[in-house]
Amino acid sequence: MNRDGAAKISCKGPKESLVRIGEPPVYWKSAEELQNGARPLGEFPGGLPGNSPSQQTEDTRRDFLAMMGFTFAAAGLAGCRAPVQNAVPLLTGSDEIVPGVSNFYATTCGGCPSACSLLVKQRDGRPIKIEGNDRSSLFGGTCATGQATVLSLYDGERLHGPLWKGQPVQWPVIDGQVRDALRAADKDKRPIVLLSGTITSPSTLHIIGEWKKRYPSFRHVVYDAVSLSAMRAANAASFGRAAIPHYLFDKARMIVGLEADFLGTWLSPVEFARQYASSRKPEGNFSTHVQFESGFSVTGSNADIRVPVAPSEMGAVALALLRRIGRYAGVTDVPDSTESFADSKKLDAIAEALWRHRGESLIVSGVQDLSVQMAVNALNSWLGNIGKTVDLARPSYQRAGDDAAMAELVEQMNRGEIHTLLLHGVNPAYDYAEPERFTQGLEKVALSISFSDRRDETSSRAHAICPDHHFLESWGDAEPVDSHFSLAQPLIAPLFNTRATAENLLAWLGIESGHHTFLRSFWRENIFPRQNERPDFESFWDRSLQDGVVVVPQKTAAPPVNAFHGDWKTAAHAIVNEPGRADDRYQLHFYESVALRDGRHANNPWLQELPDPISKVTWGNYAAVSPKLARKLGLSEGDVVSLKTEKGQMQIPVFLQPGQHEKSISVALGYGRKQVGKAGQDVGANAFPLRRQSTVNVTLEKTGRTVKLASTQRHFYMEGRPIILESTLKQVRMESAAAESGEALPSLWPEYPQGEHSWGLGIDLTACIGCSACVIACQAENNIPVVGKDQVQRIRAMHWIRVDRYYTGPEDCPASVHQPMMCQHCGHAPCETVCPVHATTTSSEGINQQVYNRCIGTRYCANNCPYKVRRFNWYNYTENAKFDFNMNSPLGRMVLNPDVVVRSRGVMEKCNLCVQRIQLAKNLALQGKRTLADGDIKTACQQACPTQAIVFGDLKDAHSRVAQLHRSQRQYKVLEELGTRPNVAYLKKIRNTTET
Amino acid sequence: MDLAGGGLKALLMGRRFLVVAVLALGLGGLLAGWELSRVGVHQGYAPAQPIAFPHKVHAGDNKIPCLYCHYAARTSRHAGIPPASVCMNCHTLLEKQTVEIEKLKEAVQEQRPIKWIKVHNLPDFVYFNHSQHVLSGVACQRCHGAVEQMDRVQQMSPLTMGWCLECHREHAHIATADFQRVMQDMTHRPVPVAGLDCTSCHY
Amino acid sequence: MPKNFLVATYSNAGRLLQAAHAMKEEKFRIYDVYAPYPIHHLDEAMEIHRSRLPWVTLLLGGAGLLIALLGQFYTVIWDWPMNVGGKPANATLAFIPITFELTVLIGGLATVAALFLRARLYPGKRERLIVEGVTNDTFALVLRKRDTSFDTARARQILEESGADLIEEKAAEL
Amino acid sequence: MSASAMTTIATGVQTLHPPTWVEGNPSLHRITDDIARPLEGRPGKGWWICFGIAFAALLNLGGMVTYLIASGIGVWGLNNSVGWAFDITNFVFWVGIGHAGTLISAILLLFRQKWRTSINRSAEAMTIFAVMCAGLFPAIHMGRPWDAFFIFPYPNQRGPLWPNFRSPLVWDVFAISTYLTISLVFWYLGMIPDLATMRDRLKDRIGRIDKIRKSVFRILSLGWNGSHRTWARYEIVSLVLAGLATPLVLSVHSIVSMDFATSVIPGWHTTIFPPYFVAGAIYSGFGMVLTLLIITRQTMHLKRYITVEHLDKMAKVTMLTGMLVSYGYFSEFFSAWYSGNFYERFHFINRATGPYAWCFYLMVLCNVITPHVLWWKKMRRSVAALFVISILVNIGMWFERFVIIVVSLHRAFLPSGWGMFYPTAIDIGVLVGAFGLFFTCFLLFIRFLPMIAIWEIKGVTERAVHEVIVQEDEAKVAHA
Repeated sequence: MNRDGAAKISCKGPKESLVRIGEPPVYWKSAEELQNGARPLGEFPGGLPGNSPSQQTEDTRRDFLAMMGFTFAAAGLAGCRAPVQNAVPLLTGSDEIVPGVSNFYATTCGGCPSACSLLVKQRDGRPIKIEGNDRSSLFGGTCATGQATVLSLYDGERLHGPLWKGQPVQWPVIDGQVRDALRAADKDKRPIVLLSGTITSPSTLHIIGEWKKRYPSFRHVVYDAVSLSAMRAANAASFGRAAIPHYLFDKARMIVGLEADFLGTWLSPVEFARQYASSRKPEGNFSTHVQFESGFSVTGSNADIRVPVAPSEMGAVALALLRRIGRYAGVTDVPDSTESFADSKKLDAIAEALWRHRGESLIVSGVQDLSVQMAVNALNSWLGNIGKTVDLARPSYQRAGDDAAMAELVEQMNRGEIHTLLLHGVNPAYDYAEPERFTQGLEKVALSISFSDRRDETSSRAHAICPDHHFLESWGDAEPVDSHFSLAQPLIAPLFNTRATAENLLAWLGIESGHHTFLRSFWRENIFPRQNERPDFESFWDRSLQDGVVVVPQKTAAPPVNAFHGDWKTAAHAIVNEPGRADDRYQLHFYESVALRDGRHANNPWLQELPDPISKVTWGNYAAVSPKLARKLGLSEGDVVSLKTEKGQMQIPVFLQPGQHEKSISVALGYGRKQVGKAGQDVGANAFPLRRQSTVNVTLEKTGRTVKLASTQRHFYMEGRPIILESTLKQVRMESAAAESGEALPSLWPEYPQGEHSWGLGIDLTACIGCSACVIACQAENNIPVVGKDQVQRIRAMHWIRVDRYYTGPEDCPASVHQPMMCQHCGHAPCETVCPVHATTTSSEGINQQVYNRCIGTRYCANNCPYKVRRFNWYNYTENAKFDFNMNSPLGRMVLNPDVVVRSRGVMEKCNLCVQRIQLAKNLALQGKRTLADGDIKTACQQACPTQAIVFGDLKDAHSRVAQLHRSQRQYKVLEELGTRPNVAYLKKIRNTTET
Repeated sequence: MDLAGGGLKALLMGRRFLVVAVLALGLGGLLAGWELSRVGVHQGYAPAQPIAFPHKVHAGDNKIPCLYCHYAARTSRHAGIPPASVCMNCHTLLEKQTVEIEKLKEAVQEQRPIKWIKVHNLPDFVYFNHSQHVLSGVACQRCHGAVEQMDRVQQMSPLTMGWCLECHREHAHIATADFQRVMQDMTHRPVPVAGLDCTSCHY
Repeated sequence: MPKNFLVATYSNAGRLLQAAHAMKEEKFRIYDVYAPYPIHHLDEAMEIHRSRLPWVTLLLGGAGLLIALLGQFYTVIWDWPMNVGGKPANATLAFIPITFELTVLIGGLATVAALFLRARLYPGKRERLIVEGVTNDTFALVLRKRDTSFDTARARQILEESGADLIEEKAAEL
Repeated sequence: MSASAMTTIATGVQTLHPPTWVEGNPSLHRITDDIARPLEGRPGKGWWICFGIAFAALLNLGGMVTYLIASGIGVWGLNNSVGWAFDITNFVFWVGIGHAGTLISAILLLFRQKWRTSINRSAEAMTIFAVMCAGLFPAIHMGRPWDAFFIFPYPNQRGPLWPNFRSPLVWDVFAISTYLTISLVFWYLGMIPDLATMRDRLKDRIGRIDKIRKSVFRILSLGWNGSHRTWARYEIVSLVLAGLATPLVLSVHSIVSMDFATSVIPGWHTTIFPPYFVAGAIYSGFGMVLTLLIITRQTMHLKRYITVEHLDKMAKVTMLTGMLVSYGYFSEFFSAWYSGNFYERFHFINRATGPYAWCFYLMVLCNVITPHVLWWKKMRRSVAALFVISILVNIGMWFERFVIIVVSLHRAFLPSGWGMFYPTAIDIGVLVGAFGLFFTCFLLFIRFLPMIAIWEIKGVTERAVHEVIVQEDEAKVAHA
C-alpha cells in the first residue's frame, strides 16, 4: 500500500522548471525531498545567484511569480475569513507551497463551452481535485465531466511539444513558418480562417478582432459538433438577435422541455441543474416539469410528466401547445396537426397550466430545426416569458456554433480557396457530419495549423500542431453569460512544451508581451471600467482572481431586443407539411452522453467508466430501443444491429431502454474515436457520420453478432421493496409540516457512547437529478482506480458511491428515480461483527471505518452488507500493466490524493465519509483555535453536487443542516427494518402531479 | 533385534532425547517470535548524511528552536527539511568555515539539491500529521528523542503502532470506562483529543 | 537388571482368562498379561482398578476452559474494547464456541499425554516382548518369581491345567 | 463388566446369531496377514492408476493455487455481489465429509457398535484428509493470505491488536484446528497397537527398505508390547477421547453453519442451520465413506472384513441423515412462507425459480429423492447400487452448499446490487485439485498404514467372542 500518491512521481510544481523534451523529470520520494530536492534554489529571497533555465521556462515561471506577488495583499484580506475561498493563498516568507498543505485557486472550467467557475485544490504544486466555486452567481458544484478534466491534465497522450509536418520542432521554427505563410496569404488576399469551437473568452475574442483588423482576409468560423444554430437563427428571425437566451429555470413554475436534456448535457447543465433544484422545494415553490422526448434522458428521468415522442413529432408537439396557448392568447389560426403522441386531455391540462403560469413558465427545445424553434419562440412570447424566464437582453455565449458558415467553409476548402486554416478546439474529421468531405478539403488548404493537445483525427492531418495548454496550465477568462465574467489562472507550470492558443495568436500578430500581460491589460481597459466597486485596478484584479468571478453592469450599448415578430405561420405550416415517414422505418435520435459529451473527453478513463445515469452502461455506446420493439424484432441486450440511413450505416449493440419511444432509436455521440489515446481508442461506435441526412427513415438489421455491455446495474425494478420512497406534492402538503420523524427503531443493546461528533449524511432524493458528478468527485478524492470494461462486466467496478436508478410504472413510459448509494455507516453494522480481524469497526464519531492495512480480504463483510456498497480489490489496480489506465503511469498517478492510501490487492474498501477531510478540518480548527462549524466539512460528493442534494454534517449538533434533514418528515433510512441504524438518511422523492 | 542405522540409534536415545528436543523447540520458538516482532522496526537507525549536519551545534549549543528550520511542522503534516536558503540565512553572514559548510555552499552555487536521507520513516499506510501534534503541545523530543544532543540524528523511538498507542491512550478521552461522563463535561472547545479510532491514523 | 518370570503362552484368550481366574483363586499375583487385543473381564482377575486418567481430562479441560474465557474477556473487554457493530463490549455468548473448542483441545491432548507418561510410551522406546507374537496371535500370562516363597510348582500345575501351549521360566526386563 | 451381564450375552449368543462382522472366521494370524498384505506386497495396477490420476490432480492444484496467489482473487469468478462461491462451497463440503470418520469412531464406539471396527480406521483417515482439504480453502480464499496470521490472538506490536472473537470466521479457525488435532490424535492412538504388530511382523525380514520401515514403525509404536495393564488404560482413554470427540464433531459443523446463520442475508440468516448442517455433514460423510470402502474392498481384497453387513448399516445411516436433511430443506421453505418476511420469501421463490434453479433441483434429486431408494434391502446390499448412490450423495451435498452460498448472495436486498456468478477455469481447477489432494493422501494411507484396525477386528472375531464366553462359563461351573 502506498500512502503518498505522490511517491515515485515526478513533481512539477508551479515554481519549478518545466520538463522540456528530452529532459529527465525530477523524481522525489517524499514531500520533504520535493521541497529541497525538486525545487531550484534560485527563487529564494535574496535571490541566490545562477539558475537561468531556458527562455520559455522563465516566462511561465515569472507569470506565476507575478500572480503570486500581485495577490499578496488580497490574500491577506480574504485569507482570514475562509481560507478555502482564497483565489491565492497566504504566503509565508519564501515559499508559497508548504509540502503537505493544499491551496485552493479559483479558475474557469475548460471542459466545455459552459465555462463553469471552479475552485481547484493544489497540493505540492499539483492540481489534484476540482470543486465548484460557490462564489459564482451562475454556477455551484460541477458536472461529472468537469470533475474529470483534472485527469486529462495528466494524460500521457498529450503532445510534448509542437509538431511541424509530424516532426517535433521548437516554437521559433513554427512561429517563423506561420508568419511567412500569413504574410503570403495576406499579400495575395487569400482567406485565412480560424475554425474554432465556441469561444467564451472575451479576451481571446478581442485578439481575434485584432486579427480581423490586421488581416482583412481573416475570418472566424465557429463550429460546434452539437450546435444550437437553429435556435440562434430562430431568435434572429423572432427578436432580431442571433443569440442563445439565458434561461432562468429558477423563475419558472411550469417547465416544458422538448428533446432538451438541460439537466444532463444541454447548453449549461450545471447552472440549469442548480436553478431547477431551487425551483423544486417541497417546502417552498415546486415547479411542474413536463418533458417530451424520444430517448430517456437525465432530464426526462426527473420530469413530473414524461411523454415519449418520436423525433419527427417534436414539431407537432410544439404546434399542439401553440394551438392551445393560441386560443388563450386569442390567436385562432394555428393549423391543425397530428396529436397521436399524447391524448389531448393531457395536452389541454399542460397548456392550461402553462397559461396559468404565464410569465413564469418556460419552454425549451433542443431540436435543431428552425420551424420548431420558431414555434417555441412564439409560445414563450405569447406566454409572456420573454424577459422573465427567457433572457435575451443578457444572452448566453455558451454556444455560438454556426452550421451554415461551417458548411460554406468546407465548400470553400474543397474549392481550394482557403490558404491558411487554424483549428482550435474542433475535431471535424471526427465529428463533422461529412468527415471525408472535410478531410478532402483540408488537403487542399495551403497551411493548416491545429491547436489540439494531441494527435487526433483532425490534427494528425494538419501541417502543424501547436499543442494548447490544458486549461489548468494557462491563463484565461470567460463570459458564459453576458456581463458575468470569470478568470482562469494556471495551477501548475505546463507539463509539456505547450503554448496557449491565445499566446500563439498574439505571437503571430507580433504582440510579444505575452498572454498574461495582454489579459491584464484587456481587463484593465474593458472590464475594470464597467464596475465601480473597486477604485483601483490592482485590487479589482486581485479580488476577481480570488473569487474567480465578477459580475458587472451590462454594457450601455447592448443591442436591443425587439418584441416577437417571427413568422410563426410559415414555421407552423412547414411543420404540418413535413414529409411523412414509412411505418416500417425507425427514427434515429442522437444525444450527447453525460460523460463524454461530444467526444472530446474520450481518452479520460474516469469518464469512460462512469455509468450512464439512465442505462448504467459504461465503456461504449449502444442503440437504445424500446422493449416492445425489441420483442417485435426478437432483439435482446447486446445483439449487434446495423443501422442504415440513405447515406451511411453503423453497427452497434442494442440496449433495451424502458420509456424509449417505440419508433425511435437513441444513440450516444462522442464514441468510436479513432485517434485519441489508448483509453478511448475504438470504444463504442461513431454516430456523427449518420447525422448527415434525414435520420427519419432508418432501417435496422440484426448482424447475428452479440457483445456484452458493461453495465454496473443489471436489475432496474425495485421488486416492490421499500428502497426509494415516493410521495406527491399534494400528500406532502397535506401532512402537517411540523410533523418530525426520525426516532430510531428500538434496539436490544444499550446505546453505544457517542464521541464528540456523530457524522452523517442527508440525501434529498427530490433534489438528486442523477447527474453522477458525485461519482467522479469521489473517484478523484479517494484515489479510486479504473478497472476497465472487462472488470465492469464482471461486476467489479470500484466506485465508492453509485447512483442506483429504478423504474416505476409501465415499461413503455416508466417514471424513474435516482438514489446515490454509498456506505450507510450503520450504527449497528452487519459488516463489522463478521470481520475476523477488526479491520472494520465503528469510530467514536459514528464512521464505519475500514482499515486497509489490517484487512486480510475474506470478503465476509461485503457478503453481509445489505447495501452491497463494499468494494474488493480483486487485483492490483496500481502499477499493473493489465490495468493500463492513469494509475499505471507516473504521470497519471500525479492526480492521486496524497492524503488517501492507494489500496493494494486483496483488501476491501468503501466510502469512509471523506474522513481525510474531517481530519483536515479538525486540524484547521485546531490551528485557528476555533470549534468546528456546520459546513466546515464538505464531502467530495456533497461539494460536487450541483443541486445540493447531499448534505454532510454532525448529527449531534441539533442545528446542523444534516440534523434537520434527519428530523424532516420526508426522512427515511434504507432497510431500516434490519436494525442497521444507518447514519445516512434519505428524503422522500416528491413529484408534482398537482398541476396536471 | 538390532535396528537400522547408527544415526537412528542416536535419535532413539530415549527419554533424554525427548526432553532435549522439547526444550530446544520451545526456545527456538521464542527466539523466532522475538525476531519476527522486530521486523520493520528500525529503532536506532542513524544514516550518514551527505552533509554531516550536527543538530547538537545548532539546536543544542546555539539553541535554535526546532521550528525555526522545520517551520512546516506548524502547518503541515510534514515537518519539512529546510531549504538550503534557510541555512544560508545564517551561513552567508557567518565567517566560520568547515568542510561541511563548504559542501553546503557548493551545493547552493551549483543549484544542486542536497539529497538528505530520511531517518524517521513511518509505514505508507499510516497518516501522521506533524502540525496536529505540535499544536497539541507534544514536544518534538517525545518522539524524536533529544535531537539537540545528537551529532548525527538517530531514530530513538520504535515507531510501532503499539508505541503510538501508549501515548494516545494516556491522552485519550475516548473509549475509557468513564467515557460517558467525560463526554458530558467535554466542552465544545477544541480539546486536543488523542484519537483511538482507527481512522485517526488510517485512511 | 533382569527379573525372573514364569511365562505361559496361549493361542487363544479363553484359556488364558480361565488360567487368570484360577491364579486369583490361588492368591497368585499376576504380573501382567500380554495380548494382541484387550481381553475383557481380565481386570478383576488381575485386580486392575479403574484408571484415574479421566481426572486429568477433567482438570486440564477445566484449565482450557478458564484460559479461553479469561483470554477472551481480557482482549475484548479489558485490553482494547472496540465498537463492533454497536454490540456491547461484553459478548460472553460469542465466547462460547471458542471456549468449548479450547476445553476439548487441551483436555483431549492432556489425557493422551498422561496416558503416554503413565504407560511409559514414548517415541524411540525399545519394545520388550516377553514372547514372540504377543502383538499378533499369541497370549502370554506372566508371573513374577519375586522370592523363594513363590510356589513355582503349584503355579506350573495350574497353568498346565489351564492348557497353556508353553510354560517356561525366563529372566527378562519388562 | 459383571458376570451376570456376561451370561446375558452368552445366552444371546446361543439363541440368535449376531451378524458376522468378519466372514469365514479367520484365525488371528490370518487376520494380521490379510490386513498387512497390501502394505508389504507391491501395489497393484489399479492402485497405480488411481494414484496417477489423483497425483496429477494434486499437481494441478499446486499450479492453480500458485497462480491464484500470484495474481489475485480476481482469477476466480467472484464479484462484488457474490463474494463467496466455489471457495467456501468447497470448504463446507470438505468439512462435511470430515464428519463421518469421527462419528463412526467416536459415537459408534460410545454406543458399542461392533460393526464400526473394520471401517473406523479408514473413516478416520478420510476425516483427517478431508479436514486438510477443508482447511486449504479459508487460507487461499483470502485476498492477502500472507497476512493470515492476523487471525490468531498473539501478543503483537500493534497495540496489541486482537482478532475479533465475535466473528464466526475466528470460531471456524479454532473449531477446524481443534477438530483436526483431536482427530489426528484419536486416529494415531488407535493405530499404535497395529503399528506394533507391523513392527514385529518385520522382525525376521532383512533388507534396507524393511529395516527403515521397521524403525519407522518402531518410533511410531512407542515401544508398545501388548501389556494388559496398558491395554486397560488405553481403552479408558479411547472412551474419554470418544466422549470429547462426540460433542466436538457436532460443534464443528454447527460453528461452520454459523458463518451463515449469524449473518443478515436472506437464505443465510436462519436458526435451523446448526442441526441441519450437522445432519448434512454426516450424510455426505457416509456417502464418501461408502465410495471409498467400496473401492478399497474391491481393490484391496478385503471383502472378508468389509462385509455387505457393513454396507447395509452405513446405507441405513445414510438414509436416515438424508431424510433429516430433507426435513431441513422443507422447514426452510415453510418458515420463509410462515414468517411472512418479504425478503425471505423472495429468496426461496428465487431459489426454486431463479437463474440457479437447476442447482436447486439437482440438489433435491440427490439429497431428498435418492436416499429413499435405500428402503429396499436389495439396494442396501447391492454394491453397485450403493456406489452410484454414494456418488450422487456427494454431488448433491456439494450443490446444497453452492445453493446456500451463491443463490443467497446473488440476489440480496437491493436489486441494484444483484449479479450472477460464473465460475472460471481456475474455480473448477481448484475444485478438482482438492479431490486430488484428498485421494492422493488416502491412497498413500492404504498403501503404508493398516487401513483396518487389526486389534479391534481380532477383538470382535467370532472365535474370540465365542471362546472367551465358553471358557468363562466353564470357569464358573468349575467354581460352583
